[in-house]
Amino acid sequence: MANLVIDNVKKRYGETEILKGINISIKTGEFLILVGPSGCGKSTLMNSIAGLEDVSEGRILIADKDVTYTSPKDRDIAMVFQSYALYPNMTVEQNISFGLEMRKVPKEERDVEVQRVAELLQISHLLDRKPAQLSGGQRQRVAMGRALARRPQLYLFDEPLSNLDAKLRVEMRTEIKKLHKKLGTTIVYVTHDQIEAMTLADRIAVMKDGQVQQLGTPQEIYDNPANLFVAGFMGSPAMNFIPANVVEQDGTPMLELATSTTVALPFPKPESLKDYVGKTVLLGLRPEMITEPQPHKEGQPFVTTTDIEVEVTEPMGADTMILTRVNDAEINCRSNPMYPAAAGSVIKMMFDTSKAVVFDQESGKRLDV
Amino acid sequence: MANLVIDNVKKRYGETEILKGINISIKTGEFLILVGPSGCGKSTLMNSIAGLEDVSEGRILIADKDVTYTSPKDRDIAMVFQSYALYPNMTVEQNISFGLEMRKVPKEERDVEVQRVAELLQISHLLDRKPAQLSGGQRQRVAMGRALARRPQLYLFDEPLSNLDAKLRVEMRTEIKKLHKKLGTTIVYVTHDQIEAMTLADRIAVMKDGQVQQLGTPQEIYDNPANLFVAGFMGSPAMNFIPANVVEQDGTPMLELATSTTVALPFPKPESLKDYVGKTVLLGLRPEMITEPQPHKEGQPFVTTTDIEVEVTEPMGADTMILTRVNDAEINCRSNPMYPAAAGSVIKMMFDTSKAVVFDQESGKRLDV
Amino acid sequence: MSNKAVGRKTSGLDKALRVALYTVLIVVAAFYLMPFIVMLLTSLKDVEEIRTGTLLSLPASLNFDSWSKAWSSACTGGSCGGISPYFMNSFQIVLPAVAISTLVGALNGYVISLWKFRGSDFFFAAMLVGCFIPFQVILLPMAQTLGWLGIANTTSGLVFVHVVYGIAFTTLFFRNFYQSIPGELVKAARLDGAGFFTIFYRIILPVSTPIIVVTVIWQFTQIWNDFLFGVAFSGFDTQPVTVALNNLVNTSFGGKEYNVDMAAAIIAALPTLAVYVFAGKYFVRGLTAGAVKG
Amino acid sequence: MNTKAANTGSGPTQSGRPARLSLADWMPKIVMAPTVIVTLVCIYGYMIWTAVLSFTGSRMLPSYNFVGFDQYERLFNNDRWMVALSNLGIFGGLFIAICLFLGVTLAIFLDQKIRAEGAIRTIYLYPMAISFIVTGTAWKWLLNPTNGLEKMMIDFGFENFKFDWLINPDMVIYCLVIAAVWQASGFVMALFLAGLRGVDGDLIKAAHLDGASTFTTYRRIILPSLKPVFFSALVVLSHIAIKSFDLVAALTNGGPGYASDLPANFMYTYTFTRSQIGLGSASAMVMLGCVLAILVPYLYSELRGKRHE
Amino acid sequence: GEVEVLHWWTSGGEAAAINVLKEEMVDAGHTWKDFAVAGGGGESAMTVLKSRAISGNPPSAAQIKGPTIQEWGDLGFLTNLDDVAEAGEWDVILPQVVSDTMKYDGNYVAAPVNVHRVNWMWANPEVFRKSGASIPTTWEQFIVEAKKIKAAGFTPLAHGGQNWQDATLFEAIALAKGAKFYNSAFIGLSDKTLRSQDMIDVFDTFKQMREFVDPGFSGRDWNVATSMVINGDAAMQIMGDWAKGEFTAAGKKAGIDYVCYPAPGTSGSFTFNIDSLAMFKVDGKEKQAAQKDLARLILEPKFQETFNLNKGSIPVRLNMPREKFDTCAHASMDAFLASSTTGNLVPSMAHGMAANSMVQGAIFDVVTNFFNDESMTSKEAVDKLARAVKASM
Ligand SMILES: Nc1ncnc2c1ncn2[C@@H]1O[C@H](COP(=O)(O)OP(=O)(O)OP(=O)(O)O)[C@@H](O)[C@H]1O
Ligand SMILES: Nc1ncnc2c1ncn2[C@@H]1O[C@H](COP(=O)(O)OP(=O)(O)OP(=O)(O)O)[C@@H](O)[C@H]1O
Ligand SMILES: [Mg+2]
Ligand SMILES: [Mg+2]
Repeated sequence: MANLVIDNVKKRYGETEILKGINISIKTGEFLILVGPSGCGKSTLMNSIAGLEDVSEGRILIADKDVTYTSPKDRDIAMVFQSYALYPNMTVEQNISFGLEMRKVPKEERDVEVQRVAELLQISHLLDRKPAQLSGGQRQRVAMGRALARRPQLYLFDEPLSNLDAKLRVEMRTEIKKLHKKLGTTIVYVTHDQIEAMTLADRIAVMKDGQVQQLGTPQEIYDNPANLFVAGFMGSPAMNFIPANVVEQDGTPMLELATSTTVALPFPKPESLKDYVGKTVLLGLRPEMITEPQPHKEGQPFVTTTDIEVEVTEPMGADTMILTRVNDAEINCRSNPMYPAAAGSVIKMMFDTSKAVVFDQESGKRLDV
Repeated sequence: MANLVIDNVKKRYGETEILKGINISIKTGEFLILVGPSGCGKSTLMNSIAGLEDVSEGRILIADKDVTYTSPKDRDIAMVFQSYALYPNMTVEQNISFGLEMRKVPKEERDVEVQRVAELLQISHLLDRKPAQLSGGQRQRVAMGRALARRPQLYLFDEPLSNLDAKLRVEMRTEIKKLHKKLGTTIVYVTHDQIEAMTLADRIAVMKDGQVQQLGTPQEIYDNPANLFVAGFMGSPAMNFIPANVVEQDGTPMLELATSTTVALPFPKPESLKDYVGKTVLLGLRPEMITEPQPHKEGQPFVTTTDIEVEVTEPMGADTMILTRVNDAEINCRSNPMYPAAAGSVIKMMFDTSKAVVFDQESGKRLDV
Repeated sequence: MSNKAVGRKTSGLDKALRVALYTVLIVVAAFYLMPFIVMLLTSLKDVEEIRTGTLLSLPASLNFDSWSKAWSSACTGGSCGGISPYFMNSFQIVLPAVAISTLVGALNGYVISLWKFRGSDFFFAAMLVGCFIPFQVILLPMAQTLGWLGIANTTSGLVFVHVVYGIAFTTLFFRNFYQSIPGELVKAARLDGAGFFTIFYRIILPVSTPIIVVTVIWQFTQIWNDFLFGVAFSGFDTQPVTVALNNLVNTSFGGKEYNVDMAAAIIAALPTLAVYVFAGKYFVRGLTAGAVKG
Repeated sequence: MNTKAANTGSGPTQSGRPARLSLADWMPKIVMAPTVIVTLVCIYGYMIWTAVLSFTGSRMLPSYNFVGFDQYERLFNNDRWMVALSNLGIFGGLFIAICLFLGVTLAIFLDQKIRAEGAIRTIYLYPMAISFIVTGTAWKWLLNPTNGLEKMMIDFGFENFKFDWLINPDMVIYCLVIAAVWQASGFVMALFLAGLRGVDGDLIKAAHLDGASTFTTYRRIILPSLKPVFFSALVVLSHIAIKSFDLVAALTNGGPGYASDLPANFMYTYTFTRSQIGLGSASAMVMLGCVLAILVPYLYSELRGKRHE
Repeated sequence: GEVEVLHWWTSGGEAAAINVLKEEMVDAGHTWKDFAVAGGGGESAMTVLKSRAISGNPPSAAQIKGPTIQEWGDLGFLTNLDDVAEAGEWDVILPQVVSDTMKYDGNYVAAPVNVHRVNWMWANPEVFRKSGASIPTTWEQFIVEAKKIKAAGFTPLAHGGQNWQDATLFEAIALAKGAKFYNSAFIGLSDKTLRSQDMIDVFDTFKQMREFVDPGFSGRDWNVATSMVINGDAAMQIMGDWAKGEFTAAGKKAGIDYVCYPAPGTSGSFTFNIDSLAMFKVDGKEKQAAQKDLARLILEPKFQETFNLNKGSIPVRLNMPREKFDTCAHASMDAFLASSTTGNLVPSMAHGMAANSMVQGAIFDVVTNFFNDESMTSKEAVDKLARAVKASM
């Protein structure tokens, strides 16, 4: 267990700078989740932490020791590779116990450990197989098992559950959470699964193009995105961005919305809109804040009900997404599957702006901070 | 474009039977999604359809022609491999255009096609790279591009989006949907993403242990699972299974629930419970059917409000999951993030049994069909 | 992955192709075998038959006299022990030389492809140039070097020479094979705490069998059949079997005993042939299958 | 593009790194060290030594009376050398091309799940095992116009069959090619077979699905990924071509006349038989120069291209 | 002490001969290390010798002959045998030509083993009889007779297309022009002689021989050619007296099954080829003693007799008992004695006795190439020869 400091780390491949000065510091026992669009440099950062890639500039500190030039095996890190990197010549069992063997753990202890991990990952029946004889998800679990068998200072997980089915993924997620609770090991974890990010992380780092856009708790990131990119990236379905004119009503700046009718929406921090009266800003509103009218919200502040025209509906099991157009922007609304919303019909929807955010249209900068 | 008939296909590796007689038939232009737990045989089935693995028994028909013994290249299929299988010595561009070249598409057309696909997949800037220089998600998109560049009779996609970020995944999903609409090609698609499954599929086949458990439209599968397995497998978070005694109230069988208090829940098809009075059945109730009290549902049939004790809460952005114990089973409830629910407190929750299902505890068979 | 890949093909065309394939293979095999058949037949004939018969005529009777003569009683120069006494010499040279050069080559290849350091590629290129130095020019300086080292005309000296001029090839083979091993494997093992040699021994060597086979075939053959170094750097009691064979072939007692020559040649080749047959089993497929995704 | 980038890929060291390195970090270099030393001394040292000798009038044993470029002048005034050099061109080119072609073809054929693969493989490989000291005799017989193949074919009834390359100064070099191909192509086959067996099965599947025929799959997918194997084979073959000494000595001994002489034989003869070490060294240097002129650009392009490509 | 002897006497008669020496050495209480390297007229053996010398580990004795002894002497590798020579009165028992070759700087450094006569012609009388030809004594006659033989369906001249065999034939033809011409051409290397009309004639005659060999001659070993004579496939072979070993081994009797004549036009001349063992400087008293014993034993009459009987050559010692030798050997001995006084005793160019190896090689190249190149004229050949010889001096 150790803290981790990534100090202005840069990484170049030839001319191209892949990491452009990453600064992250994690406390001992913290669970950090890295998210970001494909190709933004997450795996590269993980590799740099592990010492598998040289960093071109900057320092990495683990447990307050500068390990920038320490060889990987002395960093005491366990990692799940995005590409698995299983030892093809070893059985599943050997793959899992190899790391322990290298750390001179006695045979009996290793066996116990392998059994434990294999059960946890539900691969006990595969212990004698070679990687080539496994399915994709099974391979991924072996990769996972290899890391979990060890007790390092730091775990690095690079999309460890991406090829598992939903059910298994939930189970694994729970196991990881338990493990983290029990051992308190510092963990850095890359995932594309929003739910994984939200439920596992102590803090989330949102990356883009080799830079950290925002670093904060899941709730901060979700409710208080630092900029347009973070706002749009986190949350699934994504936040709706509606270009809206700022109009002044009774001295308070409001946001004008044209659906079937035109309404002005109130905004919790109207003062931040002062300078924009008469101009257009981007209003960020998550789909779950545009729902069928909910009686218990009725009358709350910042809740506005208006008509919209349904363009498409998308049933998703627990909810149905309703697509519509507001201020010429396509937006997603989330409704109860039983709320009648035929494509083409005009229905009532409730806009809840209590958690809305606004951005400058050009710069993408958040206005209401 | 063609229909696809999988007729009692079996596949053995040595002693182990991996596919135990699969029967699926898909109409021309249909979009079939295969789901199932890791290692259940999805990839094996895909490989068999493509002709990359010999089937041990059974027949495969494409466009009404028996192709069981036809070589892969004559089946006119494009496939995205779960393991990508990119040609390492070719650039991204060459990887994508290779299939076209093989089909003797002239150079200019190929170039146009590669451009189109690359733009669609947002990899235009990577065309000159070799696979080794790509990130995981970029590789996956190239694998995807290789299939999309072609216009085969049948597309096979084996977890084509698993390594992409949520935003990109939504975009890709939309593109696939558009493509399917436009071309009307028959598609078989493996995914672990429930939303993908629900939104893309014309029909879903749920597999387990080399057998098809249920084949039906997404809504059928979601609302009307054929058995305990399907019910538990589809939906995320998973359906709650609550062992409940069947008691008779006013001549109607009801399901008894012990939370903080004990209540009896009504059931839409009480007649199916007749034989079970006095016994215990498994009540299946999706998390979104156990919510904070929603005024607009109040008074509807099959809606019951009762107290529960919150064990843990899990904020997930749009919703918060509340874990509690009912009839000694741990269950998930879904509530609005703003509904106050501190761990350890007792709160009111609303159980909506209008879509509940019941299963035999031993056999897992659905009772209410 | 299983390689049963492409289905049971039963179409006529496929069948025809298959027949053609076998035909080609067999015809080519016949071409390869021809000199051997000539040698074998000759070794079984007696001198008179060789003189009178044609190349491919069958021997009148199976006659293994020449074989036993070649093995144990043919004379070369002052000694008449056949080529058998020299077998041991050859083995004493070949076994250590093959083992050392293969091991060193494997390690070098491993470093050059998976543990690159500044200059390692350049050095590799420089080393390859070494493959093209004609062995004849190094005879004299090498003799001098061996003299300095005090191992001139000894078995160790010969082993040294063969190792020195073998590692360029062994390194080349291994390096080029290791190019296709996913680098992630090494990364994973380093994180698991394995050191340089452990990774080599536990991860890399087990997937190297095909190339080990090729390297051993090459080195074994080269060293076993080497004449130039063998004759120039051996002592009178460490001469390898090729020197004996050469003496035997160039020795005649009124009319060449071709049958004995041929028998000796075949006998001398038996260890190498044994290596081919034995090693052939390890031409296996897909040792790295399932290692990485992508 | 970006080939340089991949370069920095897996290496643990790079410039600008502080000096505190553990033993483990030095391991790769330590392991390479003996090879480096040996290469420097026994290849480059001797090469330089040879270069120095080529500027001396050394005769039976090395001496250091420098004579400038005299030896080179003599060399290029020597008919036999010119013949040997052009022979090397013909022989080397044909030999390498045919061996590569045969090796690849046979390896691919053998890779088709052939029933008696082991036996056939050994048959292709065995010529390597038998020393040319004796095989030379067998080949001499076979190629001999009076009692070899020609006679056999005539006996079979092909009255007009004529095959007298061995005694025809213009054709004898092709006899060398035949025998050399016979001897070395099996090893090239083995080299490729080992390479083929290392190719990821999924790639082949992907290619089949893309509509590639087996032939195209080999040509476009498998063989390109065997580039390193080509490289190995080429080096080995060039090496054999250059030092084809035994072959010439056993089969033709340079004859008829010196029509089938190769530089290796020339050099050996002059250095050892004729006690003209200076001239022999000069010829060795020219030989090396020719090879390097062809090889270095190839080496460069080959080594620049990097892993996984 | 022990002696290590590097030699290339590996064929039947030679091996048996060397065993005699070996036994005598063993009887004298020494150890014999036999380092035999066969092939190529000692090319490989010379390579080995150089490599061993340069590594500082030369053998005690090595088979070296002719001018090469001087080259090794120049390099200071050879030991002084004067005390043995004095005790054995070598100066007395050896003819001058022989003892000169064995000395470097006036000191004996090598012990001679035998003398070969190279200008022999071996013939199968049966073939001559069948084709109605008679044994030629001049090259003109040879051509006439050879044509008859060829017409009768035999190969007139058994020959192997190796450069030293070509040279053997060539020097025999040259010798027919007289010893003076021969010496001037191959020892004096006189440009004038090399370019003379006589030389052109020699080449002309030589070229004609091409017609009389069979098509399969290329690269053939000399003993294979000899067996053609033995078997009655061919009529004649021009080869040194070592060919006799082949006849003997095949159970043929001189004068009956085969006959030996001097090569046409050279009956009064003798082309010699002397084998000798040169002694190298070695460390250790015992080794040196053994080495001296070896030198002594080589010139003992007993060894000389046995060895030469086996090898087909004649002893280097004068006045040896000759009853055990056959008629060909007798003829050889007589010619040796006679020619040494007339100046017709000449060193063999083809066997490296006349010129150093470089010149010899240059001559070989021209001769062998001429023989195989149908388009080259004798004029061109002569010019080439003169230039090649000049370049190699
Ligand atoms: N070569 C083999 N030998 C033996 N068993 C194998 C082999 N290949 C695959 N299997 C087994 O077959 C089963 C089905 O594999 P398959 O790859 O089809 O699973 P899958 O449904 O695609 O799983 P995933 O979702 O994890 O990719 C797995 O249990 C796997 O372990
Ligand atoms: N060897 C290389 N040469 C050049 N560029 C490279 C190389 N390896 C990776 N890259 C680039 O570096 C960037 C970051 O790659 P990285 O693997 O870190 O992405 P990632 O964030 O993990 O993406 P993903 O979510 O798709 O796995 C990518 O744009 C990739 O194309
Ligand atoms: Mg990544
Ligand atoms: Mg799969």
